[in-house]
Amino acid sequence: MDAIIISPDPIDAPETLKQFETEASGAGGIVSFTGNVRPVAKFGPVKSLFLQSYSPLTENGIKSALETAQARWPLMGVRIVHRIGEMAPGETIVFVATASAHRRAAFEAADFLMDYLKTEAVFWKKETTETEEAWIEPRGEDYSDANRWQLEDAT
Amino acid sequence: MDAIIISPDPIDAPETLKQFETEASGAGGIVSFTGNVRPVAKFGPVKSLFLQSYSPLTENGIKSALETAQARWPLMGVRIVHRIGEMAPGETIVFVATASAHRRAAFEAADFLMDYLKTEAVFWKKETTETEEAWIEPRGEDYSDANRWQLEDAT
Amino acid sequence: MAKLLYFGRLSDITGTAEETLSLPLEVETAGDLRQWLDLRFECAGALLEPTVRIAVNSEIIFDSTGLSEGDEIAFMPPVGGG
Amino acid sequence: MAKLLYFGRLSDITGTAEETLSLPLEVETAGDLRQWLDLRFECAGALLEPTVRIAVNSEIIFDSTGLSEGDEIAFMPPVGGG
Repeated sequence: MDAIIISPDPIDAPETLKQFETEASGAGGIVSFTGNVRPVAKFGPVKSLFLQSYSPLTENGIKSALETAQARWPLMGVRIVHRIGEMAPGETIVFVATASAHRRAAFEAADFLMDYLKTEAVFWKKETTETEEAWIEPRGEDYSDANRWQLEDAT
Repeated sequence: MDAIIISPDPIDAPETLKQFETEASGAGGIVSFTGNVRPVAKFGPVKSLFLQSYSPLTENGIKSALETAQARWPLMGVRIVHRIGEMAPGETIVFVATASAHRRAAFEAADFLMDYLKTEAVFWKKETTETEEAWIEPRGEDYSDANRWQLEDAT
Repeated sequence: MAKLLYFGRLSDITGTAEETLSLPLEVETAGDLRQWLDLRFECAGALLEPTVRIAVNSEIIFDSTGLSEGDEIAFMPPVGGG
Repeated sequence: MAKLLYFGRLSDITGTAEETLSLPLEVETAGDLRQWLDLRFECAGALLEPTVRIAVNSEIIFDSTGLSEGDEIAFMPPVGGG
């Protein structure tokens, strides 16, 4: 299975974890993050979420973030699966898994990759509720989360 | 499914994640940690790992850590599964999953619970290699990881 | 002819996600194109925001970068997935 | 009679994980029991290490805590799972 998958196909997070654990057998620790479409937005129940990407910028950026993570932490495996197109509440948008002999490395790398995906990965997303369609951009919190890794680089 | 399971039964991490995701549907973010028996120790290939617990101290301590996590982070669900008894290399010792509307809360709570399990949970573990049996106690690194949460409490 | 792409909320403003056109003579740089399109679509500055980045042939570029016929030029508001 | 439990590496030292015995008259506190057992098993101080905690009836206690017949007394070296 490829380390990076960007596709309109539904994501089965437990199944993807299963495949990843098989490939990363021998790793002491495996961390996974599953991000699902939220059921309720600011303006009421969510009807759908649309994710737009721009190939090959999207793929190239994620590949570069993956290489940064591999250079920074001793990883035995990384998996990034990101869905694009139209999806329903509760469905999985993103799945990230990291494997390492070191627990902290697996946690930090997964955390770092999610911060990248939330604030720098080349995607745009539009949330549709009963009353409106709204393009969602990262919140201040997402940017400050992502900045944690840059501050550490400087020290 | 109970939030805390301590049992000699094998752990199926992906299957446990699947059940947890079903129960925690509606959570925007789900983090999981899977800890496996390492295949190679300091003194060569591992033959087996033995995990000893002391009921009800083990259960009470984990329950208390879970309550601490729930008080500290806005969690929609927590699952802690820890195996005891004899197990083989590659088999899963521990599985922790957290669900939250907030990505950082899910990451931090899972990280916190793993630090607790590694350094404070009432377990003892013995690793058997070709040449010897050794009881494994937490490393300095494990204690310093766990102390991160106490330092934050003080600030 | 150049291919223009408008991503995210910009396509709501321009009314199209993609168009092909001949670059006007007075448009030499990416910055010139921003200005020209912002007037054309009556965007009131939406295309001029510094958070809107421009990619030419899949590379993020500066406003001072020159444009050529045949370029694929993408206007990208703040990104974010997950 | 009291039930004594030796966990983790301590059972290798004592040669048993569990035993039942009458507490000697001179053993009044948990600290007394540590001393008495350390001599009895010729542990050279292994039971006296401050990292070895004692639990009585499933509660971690201080060395100054008094012991009674019927107690379940556990000697616990540093713990850690995962």
